[in-house]
Amino acid sequence: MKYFNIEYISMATGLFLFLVGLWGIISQKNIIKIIISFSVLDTSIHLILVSIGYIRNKTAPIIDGVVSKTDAATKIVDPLPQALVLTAIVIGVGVTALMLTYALRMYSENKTLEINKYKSLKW
Amino acid sequence: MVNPVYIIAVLLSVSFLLGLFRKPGSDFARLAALITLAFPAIVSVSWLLQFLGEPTSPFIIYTAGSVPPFSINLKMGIEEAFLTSAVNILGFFGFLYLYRTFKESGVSAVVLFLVLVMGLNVVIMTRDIFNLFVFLEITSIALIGLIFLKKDINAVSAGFKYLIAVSVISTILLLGIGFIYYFAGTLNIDDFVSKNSGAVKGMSTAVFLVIIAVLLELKPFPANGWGLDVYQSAHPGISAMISAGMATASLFVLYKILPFGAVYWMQIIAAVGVITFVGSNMLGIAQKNANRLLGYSSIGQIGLMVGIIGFSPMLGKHLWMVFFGLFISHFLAKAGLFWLSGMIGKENIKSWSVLRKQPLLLIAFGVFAFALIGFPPFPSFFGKWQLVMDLAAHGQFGWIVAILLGSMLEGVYLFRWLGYAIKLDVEADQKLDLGIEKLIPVGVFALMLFGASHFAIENVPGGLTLNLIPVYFILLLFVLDFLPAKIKNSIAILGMAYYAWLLYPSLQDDTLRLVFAGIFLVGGVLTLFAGYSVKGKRAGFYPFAIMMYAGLIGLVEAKNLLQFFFAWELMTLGSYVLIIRGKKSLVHAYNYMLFSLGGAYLIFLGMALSVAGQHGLSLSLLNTTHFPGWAYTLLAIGFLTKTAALGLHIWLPGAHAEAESDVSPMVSGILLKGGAFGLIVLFLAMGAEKAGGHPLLYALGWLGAITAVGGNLMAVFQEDAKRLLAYSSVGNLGYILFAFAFMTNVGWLTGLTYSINHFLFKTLLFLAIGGVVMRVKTHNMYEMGGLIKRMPWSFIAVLIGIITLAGIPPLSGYAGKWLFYNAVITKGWYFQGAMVFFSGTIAFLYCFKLIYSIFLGQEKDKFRKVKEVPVWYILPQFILIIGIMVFSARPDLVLKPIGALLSQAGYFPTDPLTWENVTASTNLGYWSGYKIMLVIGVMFVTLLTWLLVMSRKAQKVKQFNIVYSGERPFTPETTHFSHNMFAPYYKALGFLTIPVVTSFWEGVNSTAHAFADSFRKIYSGNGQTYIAHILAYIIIVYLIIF
Amino acid sequence: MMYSLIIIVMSLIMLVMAFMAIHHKNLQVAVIASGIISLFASVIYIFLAAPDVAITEASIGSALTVVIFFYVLNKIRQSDDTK
Amino acid sequence: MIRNSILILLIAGMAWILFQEFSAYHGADKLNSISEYYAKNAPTETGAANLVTAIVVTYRGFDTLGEVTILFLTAAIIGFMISTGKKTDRKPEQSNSELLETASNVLLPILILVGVYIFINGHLTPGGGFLGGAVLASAIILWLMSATGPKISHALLEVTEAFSGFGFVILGVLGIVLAGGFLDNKILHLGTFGTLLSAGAIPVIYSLIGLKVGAELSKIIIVLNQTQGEEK
Amino acid sequence: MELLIKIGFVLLGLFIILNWGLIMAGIIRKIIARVSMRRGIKIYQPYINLIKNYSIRSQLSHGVMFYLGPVFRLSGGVGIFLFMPLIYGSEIWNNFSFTGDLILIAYFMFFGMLGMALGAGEGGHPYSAIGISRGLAQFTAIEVPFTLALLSLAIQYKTLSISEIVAMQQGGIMHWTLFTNPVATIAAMLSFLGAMGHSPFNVVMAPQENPIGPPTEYHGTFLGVLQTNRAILHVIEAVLYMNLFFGGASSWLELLVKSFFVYFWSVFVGMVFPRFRVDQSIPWMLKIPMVLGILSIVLLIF
Repeated sequence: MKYFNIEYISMATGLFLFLVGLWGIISQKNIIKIIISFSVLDTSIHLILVSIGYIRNKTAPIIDGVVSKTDAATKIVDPLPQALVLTAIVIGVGVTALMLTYALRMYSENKTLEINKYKSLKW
Repeated sequence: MVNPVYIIAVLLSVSFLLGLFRKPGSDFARLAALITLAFPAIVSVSWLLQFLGEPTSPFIIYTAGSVPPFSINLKMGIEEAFLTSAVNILGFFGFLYLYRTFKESGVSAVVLFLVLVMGLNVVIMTRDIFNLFVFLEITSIALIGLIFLKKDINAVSAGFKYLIAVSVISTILLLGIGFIYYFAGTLNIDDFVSKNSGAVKGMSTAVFLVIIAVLLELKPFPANGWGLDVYQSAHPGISAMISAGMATASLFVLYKILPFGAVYWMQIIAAVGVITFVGSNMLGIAQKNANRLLGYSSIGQIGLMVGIIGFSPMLGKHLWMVFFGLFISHFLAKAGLFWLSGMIGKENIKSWSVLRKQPLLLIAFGVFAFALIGFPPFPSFFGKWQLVMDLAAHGQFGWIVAILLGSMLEGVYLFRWLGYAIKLDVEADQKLDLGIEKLIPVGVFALMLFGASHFAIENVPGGLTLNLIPVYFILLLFVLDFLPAKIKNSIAILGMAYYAWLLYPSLQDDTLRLVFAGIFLVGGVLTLFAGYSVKGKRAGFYPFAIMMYAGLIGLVEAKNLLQFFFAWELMTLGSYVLIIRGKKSLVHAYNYMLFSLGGAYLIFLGMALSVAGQHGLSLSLLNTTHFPGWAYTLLAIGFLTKTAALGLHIWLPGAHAEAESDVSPMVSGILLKGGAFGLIVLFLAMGAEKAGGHPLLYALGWLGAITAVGGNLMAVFQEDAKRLLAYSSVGNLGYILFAFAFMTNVGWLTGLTYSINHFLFKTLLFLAIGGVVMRVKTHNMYEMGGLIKRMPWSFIAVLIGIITLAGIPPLSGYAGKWLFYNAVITKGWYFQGAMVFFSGTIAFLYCFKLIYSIFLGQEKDKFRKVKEVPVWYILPQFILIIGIMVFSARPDLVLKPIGALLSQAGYFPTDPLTWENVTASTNLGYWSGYKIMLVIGVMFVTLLTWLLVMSRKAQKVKQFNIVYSGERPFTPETTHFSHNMFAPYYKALGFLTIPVVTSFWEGVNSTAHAFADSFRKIYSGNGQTYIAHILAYIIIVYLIIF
Repeated sequence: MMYSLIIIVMSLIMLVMAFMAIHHKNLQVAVIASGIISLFASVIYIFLAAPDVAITEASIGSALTVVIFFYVLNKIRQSDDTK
Repeated sequence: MIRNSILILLIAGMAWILFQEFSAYHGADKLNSISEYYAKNAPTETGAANLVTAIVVTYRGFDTLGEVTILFLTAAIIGFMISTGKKTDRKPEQSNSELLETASNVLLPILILVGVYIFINGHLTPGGGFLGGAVLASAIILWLMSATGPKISHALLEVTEAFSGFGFVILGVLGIVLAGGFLDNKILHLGTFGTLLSAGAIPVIYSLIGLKVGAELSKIIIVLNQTQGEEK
Repeated sequence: MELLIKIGFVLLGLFIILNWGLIMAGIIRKIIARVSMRRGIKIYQPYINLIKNYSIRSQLSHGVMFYLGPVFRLSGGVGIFLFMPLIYGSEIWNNFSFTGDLILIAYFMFFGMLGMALGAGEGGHPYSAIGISRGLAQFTAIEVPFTLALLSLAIQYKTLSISEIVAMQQGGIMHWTLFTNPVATIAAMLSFLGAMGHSPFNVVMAPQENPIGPPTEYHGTFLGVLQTNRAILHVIEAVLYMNLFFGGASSWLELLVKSFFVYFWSVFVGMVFPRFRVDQSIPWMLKIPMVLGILSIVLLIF
């Protein structure tokens, strides 16, 4: 039962969350809800990336008592995706904050959070 | 060389430090930023120069003291050097443009701008896909921040839509990158390509996600509403950065990651690009908002470049040349246009007429517009040329059609726009935002287009064969435009005369070409004489007049297809500007341009078909084309747009009639022969005599006959003198087409005689009538009358002109008629021949109307003081009259050598015209122009003497001394029978003049607009819908690929 | 095996929270739900041998994001009040 | 209804694409060549015990630079957008609970200390600059919430923000001058593996990253806190 | 010398034609009068008119073109005469037909019309212009069947030279185009009706509505010139048709007789039919005669 391994489960969860996030973005009318959906989407990507880097039954990529410099290659999980995720998390937070600021700004102009009220530009 | 990483380091550290200068006022910060931005530009340009100087291997920038697959590396090769140069120059001038805006916005925006430029540099240089992701995010976010430079709600909401869309796209990109890493075990682009692990299951989907994300960043049609909104609402200076800068980087990203995908994906990418190009331009035609329209155009152009990247396997080593040509034109022109838009400040494209307050800006607008469409000498012309040629070589004709269709649609709105700018009234309250910091970028970019042209010419295959002397002469005239008109006129005339002298030896033996060269150059000089009567500067006239003539003469000189098409487009461009100078020419010049553009693209397509499967560019490739049917038909229709065959003629009457007095003869008497010469080239290519039975020729023969009747019939019912002459030109070009379609020796002689005649008399008539119109300030013939007393010289000119036109012996018009009959009977095209004859008699009607209504009949009170037209109009007229006389008396001087050429060069050896002294004869009949002239002359003089003797005491009487039922007529107006002169004729045959053709084209026009208008509703303005579009786009492309 | 079960449970909770985040009418609740997703994700990261990611996600992805959300929601409510 | 079904169709389509990936996914049993290289050589090359840190700060330090720039941008944009409104220095009217005030007074120094500790030790233990920065930012939040104590100095924040970023870039450039390339950490001696003062420039860089992240996040929060959501 | 002799004979021929034209006009008008139960004019009345007009002293001119109009007109008539071979087989009576062929004559007809139109136009009288516009309009339609017939002839005889066309019709009445190509002949003769300007195609002159058109503005010598031309032109056009369709003439007598009958045909029809308006005559010409003309070509091709 290979799908019972943790990396499969987390991968599947990530992909599901991805879809749920997308669904939220395209179905919710409220701008804040859209942003929340985006943050779900963001989290899901992190989860997927970490799952990608996971190697069965290996430990964290830190040289310490458990893992020595010499046998690191056989004992640790892939550190690279984790590095990517670190970067992605911070980017995600920046983008989310930016979206929220935009939402705030839009709200202060038009007093509504309905995205389909912002259609003065079209065609 | 400076390590390119310093570009990043300097930009970043300055932007970090600028945060400190928030309080003391931002002047220092702005200045520092501007100076800082010069640094990357200098660095990357110096790299570019080095790579151009000697091809060396790319410079790799390693980071972290490690080597590529493990650490991030950047690359500076020639491509990167070029693109970063572009981006950094754009950055510098873009910043300069926004210099004042930044004062109001504060330091934050300055910082954002610096980071944006930095990000673009890294995106171009990096070789690591995750790094790519990070810096794409940086550029997107910086742009989104900069959108806020305009603080209205539209900008904010557009920014939000953009932000959401970009975030979703980059999430998908990140997903793809993650899986690529999983399957390939690397993030390095070069490493990935060398590992060649595309076959792994799941890999292709991962790669798909990455590529589709990058494609979506490039805003493919129709999943691009978010991009359009930003183009529309952002500060134009920022839109310029998006359109030019961001697109540059994204395009290069696409190019970098392209090797990831399977080869057949190229087709998909090409399709994505071309569909974007066509679709976006299609929707653009219904758009009136300048910035949004520029957005449509940008997206379209970027789509085309995506297409080029998709076509890269077919382009081979030409890829960079093609890309360069189209890219640099888009880059410079679009940035320039957005900047101009910012200076105008109003949204409707009609407001651009304010540019007329600053002629230099108007020129810049023209340069940008022409560069976008792809007119020579701009690089896009060569890019498009080579693209089409290479596609043709691979048999991709569907794509060529699509690309040309897209270009055509782009022309539809760009020329409407340009026309508005040139012609519409300036709104009273409108101001131009002129700051030196705004003018410099626009000017520099316009000039750089010319530099880029130079580069493109050097690199396109066959480009070095182009004769650029006329182009330099045109540029010289641009520079000298500040001089008074008279001096420029002399320069132009001398230039043309000198060129004619230079050219003559090379054409001496080829009489066929010599005739046309003569028409173009001699005619050019003669028509320019009229220009001496213009006072003032006549700004912008001479460069374009010379451009038109340069194009025409280029046609004659052309030895290969590129030269021919180059000349053709040059001619179109010049004549368009000449035509639009007329007071009411807005819509006519627009029609002219659209038909010309359509025609040019058909020619282009025809040429592409001709060279397909063959090598080189020589004109003789037309002879051996593998697709004769299509190629010839397309070329023929293309040339027919210029000769205004019925169905394609609707641009002509207005364009010729509303042009300035001395422009009408240029565009009518001379320009139309360009199309005729094109037909000659085509027909010669069709293999001369053996093609005589070609169904195309048969069709063209009928078309010529119908055009002759239609054009002349329309002319009969005109009240506008110049319009009458214009329709007459339609008819006459019908004759010419008909005659050339014979493909027999005598037929061609007929065609050439008609061509020469039409040149002589139509130039003469338009000069004369133009002069009259200039004096009386109306085109309506019924308002004139009796002007023979005021303008006797003009009257004589018109009289000679119409005698020639009507083909009455002894003048040379008859030569054409006689040859024509012989040709018709030999060929056996009796019914068409009868139609053409019928049209000849109709011509008589309007000839009479023309001369009677203007010069005879009752003189009007208001014109009793008008003077004869200026001597500079009379002079060329009488030179032309001398020409007519000489040609009438001694047609053998011209026709004999041509006939000899036609039969000896192997074109049409059978049934030639035989000459015995001055008498020509065929199997059917004979004709001696010289003797006829002599007989008639002697007889006329004798009879005149007889009458003079008999009525020597004739008494001159006053105007109203006529037998008028015993009364004196009230006013000349009521006594001058002129308006609706041929009413009974209209009753009888007017049904033939119902403007079905005009209605047809209007129908086409309104259908296209209606389609565009309804289809663009998909851009609902709802950001969420745009996301749905993006997802749908991903899914659809996925389903197509897999 | 034990880990797998725990992760499955957490995954299910995350999915429920995701639906809640998207469909719950109260924005505060939705924000908190999204924060919980991040938090649970960071727990999963621990299982996936990614402690660096886990603590960063917990602090930044979860806590800080939620705080920012609340600030903004607060602002929006305030500007409603002042109207 | 039609709209919803179209949207569901879209999600189904995306699900199909994602399923392709999932079905190709099979976990991993061993490191791939690149990560194997990291596992074998990174500790010696960089001197960092935490391989993630080694990658984040050196091998992919350029990414991190970009990421820091994104935060910087975000903060700048938020400042740019919000500050354009009318600034009303709103005094927080609501009185905070005693508990919060006390807690913040106690916690604040501790939080700052913890944050600094985390990013200084980034090359040895999990955490590092991002976490440290976040902790610093949370200290700021706490400070704001308690509304007592000295006002946060904008100047200090800005100087920190500017010079931490600038320092990062300068260290990177020093890498070109003194060592093997941009952002090379070997500009400083690698030191003894596993100790605080080891791994070359990594602790310095990570500290700068931490300061930068902390400053930016704080700035975002301060800006959001300071202004009325209302303009015009 | 040779040329002088030639010119002498040409002038002689012109004199004959002119006289025949005047006499024929008298005869025809007499016939018309008798048919309509009037006494009519004297047969030599045209001579009287001509002499009277030439000798009238008062001469009014509206300008140069007005003055030149009659010259053009007469040149047109005389020119056609000059380019027309008169008698088959005679070098002498071939005039200057060696300079051009049938096409020349067909187009030279415009010369006189144009001059007349311009001269009358400068007169400034609106009715002149009306008449001219009608005349020109009608003329375009009249030319259509004629041209088709000409083409038919050219196909049939493979030449455009009038002399050769006449030559090919020699050898008996059955060789005439009238019999070898009857359809073309009918088409051309219908067109001839229009060319002669008799009813039903005489709205151009329109004696009733336009009593004061060009003939009134032009008076005295001018009118004399015009009348001279009219006399010449009528005969010479009849001669053209005779040459093309009725076997030409091998002697002056034959020429006079044949031209009379050809001309009489138009008078005869004019007696019988009422007048067309211009907008009626044009469609009429473009119906039956044109169809006949096309038919004549079709019959020859297939």
